[in-house]
Amino acid sequence: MAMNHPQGSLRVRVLLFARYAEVVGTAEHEVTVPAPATVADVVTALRSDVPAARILPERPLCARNASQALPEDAVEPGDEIALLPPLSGG
Amino acid sequence: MAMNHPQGSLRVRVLLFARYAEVVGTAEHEVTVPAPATVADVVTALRSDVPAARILPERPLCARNASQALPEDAVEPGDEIALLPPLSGG
Amino acid sequence: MPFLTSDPLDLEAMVASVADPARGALASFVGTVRDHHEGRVVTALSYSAYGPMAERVCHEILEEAEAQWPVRVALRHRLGDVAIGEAAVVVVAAGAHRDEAFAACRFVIEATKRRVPIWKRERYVDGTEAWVDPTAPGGLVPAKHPAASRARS
Amino acid sequence: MPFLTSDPLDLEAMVASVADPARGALASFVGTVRDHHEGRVVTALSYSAYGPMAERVCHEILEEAEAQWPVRVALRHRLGDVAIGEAAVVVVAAGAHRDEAFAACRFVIEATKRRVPIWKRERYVDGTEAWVDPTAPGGLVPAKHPAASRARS
Repeated sequence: MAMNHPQGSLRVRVLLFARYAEVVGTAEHEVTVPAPATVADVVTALRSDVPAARILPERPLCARNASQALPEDAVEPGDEIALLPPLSGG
Repeated sequence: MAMNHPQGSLRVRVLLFARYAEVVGTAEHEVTVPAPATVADVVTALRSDVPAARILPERPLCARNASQALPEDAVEPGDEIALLPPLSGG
Repeated sequence: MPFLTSDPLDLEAMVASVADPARGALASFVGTVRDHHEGRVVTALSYSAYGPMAERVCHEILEEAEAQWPVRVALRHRLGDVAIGEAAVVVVAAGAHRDEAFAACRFVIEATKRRVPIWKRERYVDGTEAWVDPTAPGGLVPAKHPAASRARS
Repeated sequence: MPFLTSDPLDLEAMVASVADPARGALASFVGTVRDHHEGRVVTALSYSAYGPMAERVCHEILEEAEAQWPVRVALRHRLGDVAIGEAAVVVVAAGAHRDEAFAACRFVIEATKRRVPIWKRERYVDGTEAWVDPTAPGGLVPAKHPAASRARS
């Protein structure tokens, strides 16, 4: 999967929801980060790739492949990292 | 109201419900008790008037005119005294 | 509208009767007729009541709930024969917040069971019947057979 | 059946889905859309979600409830536009006894609000909109106007 990427880096899909999608102006963005990488590295990469993303919190609530994740959790190539605004269902 | 009764006595209607009506064989009975009388006196009068009523507890849950009553509560002529088996609604 | 009724209970209609755009939290309780009790197979069930007192006590319970919490509450209880699986009692409490809706709903069902003069008579698969009596050993007191009971009165 | 749906929620159908002659106690919670929030008049409301995660978390919450209490629980939450007064979320817990039905129902609604990735956007009578955000001062963060938002994407 990582063959079409530079050696030692990995590509992940970032999903944005609700207010985060609104302020960044997109619901989805792909980022490339040096391997090994954590969820926090993906957030940092998004913030440097997309100027509008700098308005997001530095440590938003995140999910990795649809499960809640901590900033220090490792990411794998092809992962889906979601940035979740404070929940308000119900 | 007490004019058709002996001086110094009063007549009240006793209501029986559920198992009490079943074991006594009637849902309603009139008793005459010497005045002044209490709810407990009415129960005692019922038990002596109606042999089948002796199977009832000596101090059943009672209501006077559709409000819960204590054994020592006074009764007035024309009152409706209800004997209530342990409640099992819901 | 009386609290006691021989008609099937309508949860949606009761929800609608207390719902309101200012009260976004509705807590409900539905008590249905179970097919087992104390290890016996129940085939039929009927409720009787001291009607005027039961109506008054239900009204008091709702007044107490609505005085204690900022809620509106609906309460209805079946009378007469109720089929297995049907609702025997329904409580719906509507408030602006979950805490008060749940607290009021729970209060009303507990108070209804404890204070409203209603009696339950069960019939079992073997044809016998019993009065439900929480104070009796096993929670039941055998009833006379309905035919025998009718013959006496 | 998905937990998230764009269709109106059907309380009676959810009650029927967990009711059972052995489970006589059904506790329900219905959360409806209120017409006021933080002192503002709400005219419309819409929910969005991270669908796959929301479905998974709802499933986990029900498994936790059914492991903790002897109950069966139904849960559904609306997505998209929901009119004032309509149900946004419904929980029904069925057990043999009131305690477990109420406890499970309460657990599931609290866990749903805390853990399921769903977001609420409100529109007010003055035409402005806001994201509901329990962590923000006043519980709201102003949203861009929907037209402006559409123009950007």
